Amino acid sequence: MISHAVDQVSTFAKDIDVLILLICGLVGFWFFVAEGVLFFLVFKYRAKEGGKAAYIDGTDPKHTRFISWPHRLILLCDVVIVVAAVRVWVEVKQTMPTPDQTVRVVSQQWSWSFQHPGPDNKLDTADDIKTLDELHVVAGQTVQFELVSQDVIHSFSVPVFRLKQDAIPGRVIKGWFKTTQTGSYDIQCAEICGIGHGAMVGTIVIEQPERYAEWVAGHAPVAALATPAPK
Amino acid sequence: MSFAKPIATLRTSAGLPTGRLALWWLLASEVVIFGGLLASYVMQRLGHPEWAYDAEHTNVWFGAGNTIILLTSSLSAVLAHQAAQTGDGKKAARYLWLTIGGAAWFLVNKAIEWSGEISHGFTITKSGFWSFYYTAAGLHGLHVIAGATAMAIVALDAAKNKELQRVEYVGIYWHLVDVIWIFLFPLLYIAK
Amino acid sequence: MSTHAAIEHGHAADEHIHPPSFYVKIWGILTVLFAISVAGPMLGIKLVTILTAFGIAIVKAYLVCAHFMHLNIQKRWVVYLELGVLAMVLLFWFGVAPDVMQHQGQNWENVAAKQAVERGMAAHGAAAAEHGAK
Amino acid sequence: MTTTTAPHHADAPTAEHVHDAHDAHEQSFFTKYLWSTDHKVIGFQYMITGLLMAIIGGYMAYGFRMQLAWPGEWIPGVGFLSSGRYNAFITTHGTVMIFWFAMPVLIAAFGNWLIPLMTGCDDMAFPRINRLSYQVFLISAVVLIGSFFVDGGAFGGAWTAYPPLSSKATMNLTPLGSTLWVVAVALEFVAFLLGGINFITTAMNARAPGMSMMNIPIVVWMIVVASILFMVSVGPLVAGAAMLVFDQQLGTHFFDPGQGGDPILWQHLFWFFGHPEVYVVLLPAMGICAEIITCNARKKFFGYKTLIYTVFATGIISFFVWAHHQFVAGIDPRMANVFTITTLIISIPIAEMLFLFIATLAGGQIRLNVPMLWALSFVAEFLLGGVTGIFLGASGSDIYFHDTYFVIAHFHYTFVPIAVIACFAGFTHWIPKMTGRMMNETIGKLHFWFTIIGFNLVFLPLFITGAWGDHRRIYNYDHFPDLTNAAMQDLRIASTVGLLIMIAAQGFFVWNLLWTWLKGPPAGDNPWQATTLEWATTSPPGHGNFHPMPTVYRGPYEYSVPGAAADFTPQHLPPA
Repeated sequence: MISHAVDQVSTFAKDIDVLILLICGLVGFWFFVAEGVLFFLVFKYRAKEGGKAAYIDGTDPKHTRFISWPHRLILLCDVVIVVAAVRVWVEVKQTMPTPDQTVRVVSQQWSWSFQHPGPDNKLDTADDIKTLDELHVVAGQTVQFELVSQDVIHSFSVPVFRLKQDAIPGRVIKGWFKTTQTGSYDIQCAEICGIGHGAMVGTIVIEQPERYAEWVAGHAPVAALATPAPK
Repeated sequence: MSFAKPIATLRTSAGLPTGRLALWWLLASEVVIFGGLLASYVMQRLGHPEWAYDAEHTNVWFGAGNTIILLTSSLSAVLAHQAAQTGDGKKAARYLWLTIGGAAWFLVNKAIEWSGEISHGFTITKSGFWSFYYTAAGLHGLHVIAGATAMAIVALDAAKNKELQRVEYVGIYWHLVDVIWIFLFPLLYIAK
Repeated sequence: MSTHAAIEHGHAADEHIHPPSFYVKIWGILTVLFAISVAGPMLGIKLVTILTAFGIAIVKAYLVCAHFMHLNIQKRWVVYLELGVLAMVLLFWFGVAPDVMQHQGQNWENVAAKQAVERGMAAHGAAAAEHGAK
Repeated sequence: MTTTTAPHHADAPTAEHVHDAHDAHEQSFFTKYLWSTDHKVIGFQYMITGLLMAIIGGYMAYGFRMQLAWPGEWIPGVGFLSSGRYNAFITTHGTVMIFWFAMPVLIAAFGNWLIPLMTGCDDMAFPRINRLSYQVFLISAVVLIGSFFVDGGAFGGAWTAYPPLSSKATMNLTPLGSTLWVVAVALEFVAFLLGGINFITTAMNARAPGMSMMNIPIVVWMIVVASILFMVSVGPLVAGAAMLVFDQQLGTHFFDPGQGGDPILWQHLFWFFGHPEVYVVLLPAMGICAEIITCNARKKFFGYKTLIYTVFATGIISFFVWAHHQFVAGIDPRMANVFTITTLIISIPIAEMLFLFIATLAGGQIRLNVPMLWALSFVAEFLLGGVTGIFLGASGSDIYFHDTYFVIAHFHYTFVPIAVIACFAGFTHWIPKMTGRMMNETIGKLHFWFTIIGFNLVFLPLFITGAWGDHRRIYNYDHFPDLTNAAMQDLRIASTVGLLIMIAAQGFFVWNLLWTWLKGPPAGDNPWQATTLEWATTSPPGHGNFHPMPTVYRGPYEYSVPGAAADFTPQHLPPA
């Protein structure tokens, strides 16, 4: 349903889509049952000439079972949804697989800057590649990101990954994703951050290892110059 | 224009006078306002051990003096209530004015204390502790002023033996102001 | 109506009148407690300070609420109302403390707060050392 | 005080006798309509102010929906919408619709009209505090509107006002607007705290003789529980508002991470209030619909006591779910699991309530008049709003849906039924009582159908754009390559067209009001043949409401009692 319009590019995108479908099925069922019963009752019991309504106070088990049984079933559905949702949540937000690469994502009004580990694959070394509004990662690799903000709250959202995490000034928040295919996609800011919020967009470029290596080789020594140094 | 009380005010379906009923709800809303502020303060304070150094600069003797003033003014407020119960409006009014005197003394102390602290550079922006210190004590101070004003209005009526039930209500409100200070005192002054 | 009978009954219970000496006695206890809570910190033991300061604050608040506000002879549900409201404050505290009181958690770290603590401790530590040397 | 007692007072209790004769004063226009302490007048004041504010909120919606459908174009009546103005529009739209439209209309206006009338007393317990509450409310509205005309313009940090964006003028660029916004909201809180205490006290203490707890009409219960929820949840945010204003104007650092503050603290303060707030407006709306559905189905409410207990349960659980608004907002991920569970638990009492509404219809004689259409559509539309909430309450799927248009569609499917549909339901049901004139059924049905069609056309497409990744609060999607495609733009345009239909449909409402004013037929005391106490007095009720004061003998929904002559048995009718 969602994958129709938005690609699934991370390993957990599928899990989130499945969860959404599961919820869709469960709540959709109850929605249509409830609407169906509502419209049926309105039609069946519309006022008729000389008719008299029943006198039911809703305490007789003969009547209340029509409510209590759906109720127990809803509770069951809730349990299923909680279990499914928590499983996905734990996978996306609470586990931290060993990363192939660590990047730093810095948000500020109103742009993204990224710190790539560079040829030595370590952050905070001299060969780090800093870029503005463009994040390069290797397809199929597990990437850990450290999310920070320079000023106000932003949100690192990559719809194709089904990933979203707010960046809080003063905090370092870690997360991960593992890409499944190449391409270039939007990174959007999903938390209002001032007048430029509507234009705060970045691009994530997912490349084959060779292309990525080329990009690293092309940018490593001189890339520092291209960085606007947002201090 | 004289104001005729509607029947609604005089009914007591819940079993206690309408004024006192409303007062308990008012107190409930005050409890969450101060509760929210103090909960925020306590969790920040526990997370920031360095605030203890700021707290050292508070003057325990001012805090202690104000505590005893409020405790005593609570006594005179409850004595005013007692006098009102026995129907002695004049005595109730006298006790209320005594309580208002306590409130005024409290505020004067506060003013001296604060101006001293501010002149030493401990302003509201100095650190997180001082921000909470001035905000919490300031909010409490506003309640002192509000309570004293209400007591003055009630005392004027009570002296004429009118609306004596209100003596109790302002008293209860005043005790709340006292209780809040009972917690503010250790939170802001003693815990270091 | 039975409710009306209950009202009359409730009224009678509220209108209990204590002599002034009763209130003065409560005030006396409050003053003694207050003195202890001020004296507690002078021992310089942190645990004693916390216990005397906050333990006594709770006792004092109880005395004021019960005897000055007359919550002890008020309708029961009034007490439950105020306690329930207080419980909501506690709920707020426990819901928020994991994020605000803690400076570190699963996959996140409040670097700014940690720095503020360090800065503050260092600055005051230096000041305290100076103070001690004098 | 004069004691001109009319003869029909004879059987009223003597203690209450002396006091219900203040209609003897001659009143000027000022004391009668503007400085009145009469609950009905104050109810009208709240209703009119709320509807005027809704026009402002609707104008904002018109402005930003037009911008989204045709980005960068000149908008008739608005002009060009820059990103700063766009942010101010969405912020004000959200704030106004919740605090200055939903709350004053559903709680204050209906609370003022209905509580004294339905509980059988002559006014609120504290009429002057009631008047003060409205005056504070009016000032708060003026302050909010005023923020559009100060230097820098109105606040544009969304209705959640997350700091540091809201606390630092260098970041939000609205140095005065943001403070005025906080002050306005805080004043509004004060107004509703005053009003809420009044509602609670009146309903608890001023009930007619014989009206036990379980004889109180559902809507009164709902407004009282809503007022309690509001009172308990708003406290921390009142303190938070003071802290935010100090951060803005005095330079404190409560929410400034650089100096030991914490922006997350505000989020918690806000949502600790913000989530119960949903139920604060939901409950009165459900109460209004419960009254209308029982009356027009000619049936007793199915499981009155169950409903009341369910309301209590909802109220309590609503305090335990707030952080589901913050799943991806930087809270500890472990906490999210707790809040997912509590959030899904709250679906149980809400589902129970809706089931009870539906069950009430079974076996009835349903009259599909205008109020009933609105009330039924409330249930039908709210169901969709309710079930889509599950996607957002479940932490796993919220990662994707958070802050997308899916959220917008979801909460508008709750808030529009609450604030618009239930408001019109209550309005059309009780306006005959409040004015003494019937509204026009045909115009009313036209108004109903066009509003409902417009409403669904606005928000159904937004579920889809949200699922396809549209983020909220973005003034122009042209900047986002993934979101710039013709299909999504068509959906955005459809949504805007829906809004235009919905706005145009309100012309029917204005027409109906004029029609009612000019040639509405007299309503009579009880046009709907309802059982609750407000229908026992004249339409409109005179000063003092009841002559004599009523006594209650039975529950509020004794419709179609077997053996009774009529199909309704009013509460105040002495047993044969």
